[in-house]
Amino acid sequence: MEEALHPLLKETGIPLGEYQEIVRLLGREPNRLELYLFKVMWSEHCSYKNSRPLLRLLPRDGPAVLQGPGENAGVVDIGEGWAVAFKIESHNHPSAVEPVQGAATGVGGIIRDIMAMGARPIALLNSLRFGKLEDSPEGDRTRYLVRGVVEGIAHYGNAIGVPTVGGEVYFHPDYQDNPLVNAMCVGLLRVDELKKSRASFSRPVYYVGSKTGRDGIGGAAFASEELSEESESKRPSVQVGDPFMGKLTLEVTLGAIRQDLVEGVQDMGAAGLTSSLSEMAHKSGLGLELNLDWVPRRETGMNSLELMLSESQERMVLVPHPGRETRLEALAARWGLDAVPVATMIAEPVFRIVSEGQVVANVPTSALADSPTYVREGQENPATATLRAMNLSQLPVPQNLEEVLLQLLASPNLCSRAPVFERYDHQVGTNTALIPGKGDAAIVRIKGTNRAIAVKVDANPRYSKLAPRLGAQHALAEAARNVSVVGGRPLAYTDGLNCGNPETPHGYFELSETIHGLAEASRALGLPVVSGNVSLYNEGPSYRIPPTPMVGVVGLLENLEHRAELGFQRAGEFIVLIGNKEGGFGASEYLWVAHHLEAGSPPALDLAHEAKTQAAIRELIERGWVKTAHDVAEGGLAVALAEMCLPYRLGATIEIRNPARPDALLFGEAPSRILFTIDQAKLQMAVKVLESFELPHKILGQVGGDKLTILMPKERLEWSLESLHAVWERTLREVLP
Amino acid sequence: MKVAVIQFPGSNCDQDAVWALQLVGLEAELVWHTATSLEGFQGAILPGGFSYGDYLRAGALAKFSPVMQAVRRLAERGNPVVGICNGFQVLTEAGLLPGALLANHTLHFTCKEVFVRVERTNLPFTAGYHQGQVLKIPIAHGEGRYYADAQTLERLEQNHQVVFRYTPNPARSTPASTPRPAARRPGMVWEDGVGESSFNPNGSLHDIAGIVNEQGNVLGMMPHPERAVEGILGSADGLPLFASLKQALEVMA
Amino acid sequence: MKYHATLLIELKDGILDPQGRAVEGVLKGLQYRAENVRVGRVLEMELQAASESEARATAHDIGKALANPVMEVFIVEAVKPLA
Amino acid sequence: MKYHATLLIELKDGILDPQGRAVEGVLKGLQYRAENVRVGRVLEMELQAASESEARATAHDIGKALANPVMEVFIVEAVKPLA
Ligand SMILES: Nc1ncnc2c1ncn2[C@@H]1O[C@H](COP(=O)(O)OP(=O)(O)O)[C@@H](O)[C@H]1O
Ligand SMILES: [Mg+2]
Repeated sequence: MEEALHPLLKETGIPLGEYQEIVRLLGREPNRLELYLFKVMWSEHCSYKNSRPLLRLLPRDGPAVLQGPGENAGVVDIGEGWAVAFKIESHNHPSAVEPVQGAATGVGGIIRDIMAMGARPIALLNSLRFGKLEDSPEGDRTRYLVRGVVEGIAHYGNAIGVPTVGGEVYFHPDYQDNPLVNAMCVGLLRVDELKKSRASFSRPVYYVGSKTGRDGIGGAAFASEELSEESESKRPSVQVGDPFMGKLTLEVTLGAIRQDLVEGVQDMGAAGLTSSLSEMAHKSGLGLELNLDWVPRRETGMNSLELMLSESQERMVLVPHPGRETRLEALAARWGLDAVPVATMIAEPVFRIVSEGQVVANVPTSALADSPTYVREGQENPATATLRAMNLSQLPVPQNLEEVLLQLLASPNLCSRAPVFERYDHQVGTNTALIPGKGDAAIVRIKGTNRAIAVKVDANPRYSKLAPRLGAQHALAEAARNVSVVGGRPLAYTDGLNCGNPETPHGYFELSETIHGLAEASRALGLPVVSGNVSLYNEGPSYRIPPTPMVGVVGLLENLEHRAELGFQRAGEFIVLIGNKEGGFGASEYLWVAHHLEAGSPPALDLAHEAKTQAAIRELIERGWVKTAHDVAEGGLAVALAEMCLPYRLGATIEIRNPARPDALLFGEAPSRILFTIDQAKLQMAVKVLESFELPHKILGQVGGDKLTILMPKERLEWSLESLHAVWERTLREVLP
Repeated sequence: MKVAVIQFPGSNCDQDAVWALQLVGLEAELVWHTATSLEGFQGAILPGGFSYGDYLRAGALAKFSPVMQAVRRLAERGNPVVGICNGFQVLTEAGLLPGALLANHTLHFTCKEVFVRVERTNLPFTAGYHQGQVLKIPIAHGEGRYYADAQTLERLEQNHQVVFRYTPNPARSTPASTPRPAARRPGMVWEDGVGESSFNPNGSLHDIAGIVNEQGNVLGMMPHPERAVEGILGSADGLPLFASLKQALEVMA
Repeated sequence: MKYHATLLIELKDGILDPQGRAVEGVLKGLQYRAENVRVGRVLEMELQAASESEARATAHDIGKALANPVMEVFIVEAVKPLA
Repeated sequence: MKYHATLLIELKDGILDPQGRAVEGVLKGLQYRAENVRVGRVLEMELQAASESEARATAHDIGKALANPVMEVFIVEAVKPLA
């Protein structure tokens, strides 16, 4: 018996303990197909078996939340009968194997999650991590990946007609062997059109969209494995995205919802038919009988296993209201799509698969849904603790501070992102009121109202690498700060948690710390999580990525008139800093660029102070006084000022009279710092507002001229805007000409 | 007065065109690509997007849609027809406008603000502009390099069929930038300022961004005027195009 | 009968082919002595026809429909009966 | 000697070809009985080589360098000496 089992366990990679649990749940031995159903449904990607207990720590309730984690996407009320659905999703491993299609199908997948809620996608963002960019074989590989991933995102998003309004991209050697590609989508819906993955008894379940081929077979399981030599041989299963088909599927799905033809909607994502149908049945408290003979296929000779595991893209599950089946079929036919009933909802709570008149699988839906969970012992990597403890007070002050700013602006992590976002259609839909490069967050207006949403995704790998818990807090604080500085009130967030192998003590420690940190920041900032994604096993024999919690915050502007962008707009305005002038060196971009060190502790973060800082800048914007605001992030004050000069090529003169080290003043990093500009007439009133919030602040200088000039106790630093722009623009332009 | 906005499978700027038309007070209606008649419509817009995924070649498959016969008849009757971006590509593929749109010389999709000069104002689309006016309008395309053979180009220039031409950003004519040669060679591109690519974003011959047919009632353009109709979108320079269209339709009615 | 047809659609001579140039650049970087590289499209398809000459005629019509005469030419590269 | 080489780069069997499917849909709409339409790339180039077999070997190497092994296969369609 044990002998006979062995090959199947080996083939599926299911641990013996889990196998025994499956036998217990079924009351018998599973057949091969059934075992595979368990394999995909109990993979980390589908079951969150290592992260679920930790994720429960995250606050998920808030006054605006209409739908928290658990459905295809979270939904938040934005007033006047409107709501937004949003979620982030990873596609790291497919993008490492085939960057163009991996990224493209990542975008397609998150779009389908959003439309499954009944929402029309209105904005895409992405969060990308790559390795080294230097001239070297590694650099060549990075450039290949960057070009492919950007092309894939552009290919899908541009063609399907959803604007890519923002994102972020970081380069860090620890991502060399394991790039990260996460995509976020925001959709707009009427509150009363919110859909769920539900179906009632005896309803036919329709399959709509592309035909099924042998695409991405085993993808969900693949995504939960470490990359290895073996994944090379899995290459033939690469999924190809078809944005044209995606667009047709989108119109049919949303059309069916608008015309009230359907009671339930579900996308087919990872683990295709298996997860979409079994999860829908389980959530509905019913069972489902699937007849494989009815599944539209692209290739001949596909067996039951291949059909069940296929991850062919652009497929949806729609459940029509009684009597509206033919209208649904007609709608799909108009757009030239297959729409066929493939399953029926049954009372017995089982997932039953029939092929050629035979029952080929029959499994309780609860067994598939309720995977075992694991709580493990984590332990910090001692090397990280050593690095964090490094004393940085003896760093030499660089001779040429003007040169350091140029080096920072040329750094891959701080240089212009225009070469990336120019390849994305960021305006289709004519709602993008703040396009990439113009603000710390994107603004997308809601036609027919004065409202708009602001959205940004953020995560700092250095902070998280050196202090996972604090780093996660920073990620949420910074994403929310970016939303606040454009005038948006943060409502909720989605998180893409990319970490190492949870089965190792270091990997589990980082995952656990990251989630604890997020939970703390959530509570302190009053921000619930409404959706998210977990991508684990981003680790190999010789590497582990820094824990990377990509946090996507959505905020609301009740009056679109009152918004701010980051570029200086009017000469003569005063420049005010909220927060302290001096920053720290720990985990800073400056430390890396000027001293080639990655060490120390990320700056301390007082979350209550952070909340006040954000409230203050929002108040100044909402009163209509402030039209230019920018948070001071990586690279410190000098980089933030330079960034403000560049959009409209308007300079500034700044005075920093402070006895601290000049490099700490110019390039040190600290949270809760915001620069804004204001007209002289409003200056005193603004100062009063800041005093009422009891926030440190300082008038630093004035906007004007075609130079950035910083006067310090001992130095007079000056840069022409041309020289700043030239270095800032060049680095990524060389990668994406 | 009703304008048809043609919806091909894969069109994605159709709603944006409707929005822009409605902003100037025109009635707009989506017309599915299988329609065989445009009865009751005074004008038509072929919107941007990726008709048929832009597979094979942008616009190559959409030209076979039944509605194109109706668009042709509308154009032959002298009614205004505008193709924006993908719509321009479809119009050239269908032979309603001369020339063709090839892959950008950069070989990639580009979305950004560009500047175009209005070369002709006695048209139903441009009466609201003044000659030589420079407009700030976004582009978003991967296949926008206008190409035609030498005779066609010469005829276009002689007949004043070039309506919009890419031009440098007037605000950036810093002393540092070199003066441009007066004589233009077809297909030539110039560097515009520090670290920026040329003002011609795709390598179009004669810097062509938009043309009309000989009769002056069929316009094709790569930039998106419907994305420049409100201050919050960064520019309202496209609005006069729709307002001109409205006026022309009122005169025709 | 079923026939397999191969159609090539290529840019006319003299029309700038940036993709061809980019490929040529890559090949030169790899030390290949390749020149005048041109990139076009190939379409493979199965055609139902009574005879090889009918299949060839159909392939020709399809090439005519799909190529843009302003800048492209097409060639019916091969038409073969399918086993 | 100079040789003219034609290389076809096509998607592997079983890999979804969205272009081919869209073209097939349109051809069907035009009443052509075309099936299994696949769209690939064709590369034409001139190669410097001592012999035809050397040119063919070079074309083969180039195909290997340019095709994406994850999704594509290549065929050296023709190698002919240039007049
Ligand atoms: N991968 C990307 N996709 C789209 N937009 C991006 C991407 N990366 C950066 N951006 C945009 O570029 C601008 C600058 O990005 P970044 O330097 O990451 O901002 P910040 O310093 O506020 O985190 C923002 O508008 C951002 O949304
Ligand atoms: Mg930021």
